[in-house]
Amino acid sequence: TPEEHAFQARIDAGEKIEPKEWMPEGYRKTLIRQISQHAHSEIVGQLPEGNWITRAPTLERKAILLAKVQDEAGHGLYLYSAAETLGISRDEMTEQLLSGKAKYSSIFNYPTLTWADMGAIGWLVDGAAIMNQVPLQRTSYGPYSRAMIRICKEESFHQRQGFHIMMKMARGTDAQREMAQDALNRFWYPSLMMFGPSDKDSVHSQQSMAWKIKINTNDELRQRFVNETVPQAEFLGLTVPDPDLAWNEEKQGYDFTEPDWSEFYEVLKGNGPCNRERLGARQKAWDDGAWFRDGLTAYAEKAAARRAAAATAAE
Amino acid sequence: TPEEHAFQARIDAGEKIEPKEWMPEGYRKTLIRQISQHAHSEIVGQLPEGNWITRAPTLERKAILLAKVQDEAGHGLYLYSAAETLGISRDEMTEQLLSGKAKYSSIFNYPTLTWADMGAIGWLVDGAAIMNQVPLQRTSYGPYSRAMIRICKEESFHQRQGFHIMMKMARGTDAQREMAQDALNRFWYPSLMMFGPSDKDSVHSQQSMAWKIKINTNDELRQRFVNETVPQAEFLGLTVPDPDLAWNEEKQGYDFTEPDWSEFYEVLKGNGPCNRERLGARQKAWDDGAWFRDGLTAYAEKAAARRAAAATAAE
Amino acid sequence: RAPLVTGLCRLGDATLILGHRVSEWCGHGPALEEDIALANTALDLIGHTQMWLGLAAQVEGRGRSADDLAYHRDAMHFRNPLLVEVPNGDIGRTLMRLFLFDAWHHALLERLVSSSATEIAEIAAKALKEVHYHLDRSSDLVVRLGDGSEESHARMQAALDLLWPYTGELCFGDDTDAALAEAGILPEPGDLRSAWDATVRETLAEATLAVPEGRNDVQRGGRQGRHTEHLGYLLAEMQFLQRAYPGAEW
Amino acid sequence: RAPLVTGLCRLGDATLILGHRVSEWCGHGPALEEDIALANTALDLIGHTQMWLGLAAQVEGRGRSADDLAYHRDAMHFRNPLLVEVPNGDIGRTLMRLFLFDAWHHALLERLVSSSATEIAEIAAKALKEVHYHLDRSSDLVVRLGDGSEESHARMQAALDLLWPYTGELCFGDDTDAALAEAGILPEPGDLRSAWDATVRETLAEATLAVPEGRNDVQRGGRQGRHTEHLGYLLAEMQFLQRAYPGAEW
Repeated sequence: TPEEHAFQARIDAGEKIEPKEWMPEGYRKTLIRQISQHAHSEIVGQLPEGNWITRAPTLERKAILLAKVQDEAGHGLYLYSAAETLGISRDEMTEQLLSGKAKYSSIFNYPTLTWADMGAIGWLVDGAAIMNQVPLQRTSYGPYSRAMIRICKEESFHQRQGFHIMMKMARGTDAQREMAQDALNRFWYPSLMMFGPSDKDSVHSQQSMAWKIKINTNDELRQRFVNETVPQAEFLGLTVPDPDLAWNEEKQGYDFTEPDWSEFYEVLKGNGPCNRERLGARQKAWDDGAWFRDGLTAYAEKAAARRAAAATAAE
Repeated sequence: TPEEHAFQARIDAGEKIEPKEWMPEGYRKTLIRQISQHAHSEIVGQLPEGNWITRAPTLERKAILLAKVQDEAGHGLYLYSAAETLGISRDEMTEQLLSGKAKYSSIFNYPTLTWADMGAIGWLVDGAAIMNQVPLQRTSYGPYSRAMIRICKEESFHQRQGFHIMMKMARGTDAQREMAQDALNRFWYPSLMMFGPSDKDSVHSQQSMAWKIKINTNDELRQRFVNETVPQAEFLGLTVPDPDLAWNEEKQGYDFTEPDWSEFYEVLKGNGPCNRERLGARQKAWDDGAWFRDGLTAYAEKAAARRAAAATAAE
Repeated sequence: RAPLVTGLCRLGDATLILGHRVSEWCGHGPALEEDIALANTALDLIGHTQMWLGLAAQVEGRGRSADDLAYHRDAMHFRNPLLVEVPNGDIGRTLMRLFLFDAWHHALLERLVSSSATEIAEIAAKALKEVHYHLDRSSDLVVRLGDGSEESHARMQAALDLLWPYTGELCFGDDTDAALAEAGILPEPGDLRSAWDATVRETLAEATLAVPEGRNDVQRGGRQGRHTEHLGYLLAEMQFLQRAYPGAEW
Repeated sequence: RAPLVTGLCRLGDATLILGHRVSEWCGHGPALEEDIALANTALDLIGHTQMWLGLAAQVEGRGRSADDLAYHRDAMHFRNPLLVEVPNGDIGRTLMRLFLFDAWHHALLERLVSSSATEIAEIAAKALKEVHYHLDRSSDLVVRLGDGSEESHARMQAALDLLWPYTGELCFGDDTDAALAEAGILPEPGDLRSAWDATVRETLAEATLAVPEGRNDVQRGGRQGRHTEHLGYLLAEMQFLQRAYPGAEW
């Protein structure tokens, strides 16, 4: 249609699309799916790290971790707000998360088992997230792009903190080094999975790239992540758990083993180590919080009625 | 009445009263109150020690403590059974406990704060309990007397184990010695309270002694306890928290400071440190267990119906 | 010096244990805004802990750090009031506890800014701004939930009834307090009672909640090291890494 | 020798962690008889732990004791299957877990009594008598509650559904298992599957409970040291005193 052509032309020209403007239904739907999935990931992503807040080993580490988890809740809030501009409410999105209709990043279905995992999540998981998000600062949808700019700034801060934890562990006692290596072993492949299946198996990609909802292919980003991360692991003195990892002079990048995609699909199906715990925790928070939300609503209604009555009386 | 005289004569002659035999209503009621209170104390008494089972410092200590708490549940069972012979059901007694109508020993409203408390409870609390219970082996009511004989044997075993923990702590590291002294400080006066208010303030005593439901006065037993316990504390190198404690040559016993009876009555009123937790835990166990008990009953009924049907079919 | 160390530990332990309890909510709050606010409160309280226990360690002069005090003392040596170690319960109890604590915390810090000890006055000045916001927020929520739905009212009243016996300890002084008050370093706890009372009664009235009738000083001892059975479990969790890996750096 | 130490730790860690979970019920059971029976089960399991970890320590030959292994290893070095570390849940889940474990435990011990290692055979002989009773008891309760009231049936089915994905690990072997089986010391886990399956299916049928349809080997890794998030909390509690007071005797 002519509208669609005009829309695509604006995107091609690098213009930002804003909430009230016309957009194809597919664009809207794809964005809602993508932004809400990202928002849900921030929310569910609080849980694996939240698991260590009460056990953080120093007051400073506890404060840093608290601040980080708080930031994640904040990112969730920006992203839900961005999605809301597309005509879906936060409660609807929450229901989609809890019913399993909407997804969140599979990485959060893996457990955090030692303090080194706080390092690995910052270093690898936030690192992979940033790799995904940096290009999205240039995404075509205005509110999403602005949320991404804000989020990327904080994420790179988190990543540095994670790397710092990893460094302390990798250069600490034998037990700490063992934990650091174990964390890398457990988080390496799930981090590679964060970029999604290989381009050839990925749905939605073509159209999303045309709309600048997606900027790079999954495989491009994954390769970029490996290229950046491997030297960091070497710097830490840790071994990436991939015997076939090797520098490829020709492509100026590492050859590496693909993650086990059957595991990826199992986790997606709900059979990951912590799917039940994660969704269960969010469901419980939602259910237990019902009276709280209802109470605030009841108060707001009473207060409005009282104000109205006072206004009438004053007339 | 002549019946009452004959009854009293049997008691005076040292005969045991058995369940189906005639007894005055007051005798029955007083026994029910006393035995069920004792049973409840065994049940609630599992909680302060149960609090340290998961944190017992060695496998052997864990096993000993488990066995002890199991014994307490067993004592509760004997005692409920003895009370049931007097025409009250275990469920009725449980309801009286949960409604606050029936009491349990106030000592269990104090918290267990360190591992040394496992020693102090065995040494002091079980010690005081034995002091109360040994004479009750000669009580006039047969089932009660027999339960007491069985219980006393196990209790003195528990007391020795408690003393042994105390000895390990008192002769251990500085930190352990500090915990041991602190435990004695906290449990000394509550243990003295276990014998009940001074004779002059004690209700029911005269008649109970005539009926041989009570054998010694509260003050006699308390004095006996102090006389036995003070040398044990000295042996442990611990200080009884009573600056006025002194050997009285004339009475061949220690002069000691009475416990603060206002505290005793406060705890009895429900204002002890753990009253709410203790009754709350029992209430929760009872409520949460309802479906379990109902399920077993439903099965028993079905099984009986099936047996009946099979019997009919076989005819 | 020993009374001052105790006095500072009483402050730092209170914020540490309360911060721990609040942080247990991370990711489990009833609304996203609440998750953020609770994490923020916990963060502030841990920040205060670093300052109070840091100063305690410095005054003690035995080469210990704030972390040493937080992670290497057992329950017997903690000096927080019992109120802060009670389990969270539902979000209503959590918020009611925060309010009852904040009302005291605010009154205390308002006095501490003019402590004769300048380090204390400086810490108090930093903390007061945050705690002013804490009190604003918790009292506002107590009012809105107390005067909200039937259920929210009932839950807030139940929370208040349950916590009430622990509140008296906040304003209950002992010899250490008297010595520190004498020196103008910390206020006499009893002197905070009227301010606490005024804040609490005013807010509860607006919240349509009834002030419980029973004594409010029944449950105490934490400031002298006699705690509830809950603290040991809390510390076992909090201190695990420091205890399991002595000497490691993190 | 290393595989044998691992194999023995797998046994001892399983009974230790399950014993810990069961002991959490002390004083909180749904009926007095149940309190007694659960304490008794926990006691038996701790007894087995003393024997298995005692032997592991002896074989290891590094001067450690059973207590050292129980109290001074962190989660990563525990080798219990995940099934035993899952939180208790209600009494239905607790009993269902015991049953699913007992069915395996019994099949295992029946094989172990003829282990080529005499110490293992001796321990197994002692434990078998107790575990025979455990299985009798837990299967009986699963039947009675499964075929009891509507609610007890629903709860037992929910417990089974929740625990099912953890059961496959019990019979899932790795290289260590293969080496030990080769030497006739411990059976190949897979060889226990048919006995486990028979017991479980028969009992569940009698209990009118449906065998879940999904895979039962989804949740595993504990026997290789990859645990759930629950184990760390359990150990923080269990090991607190040993960690906080190193070198003390109790």
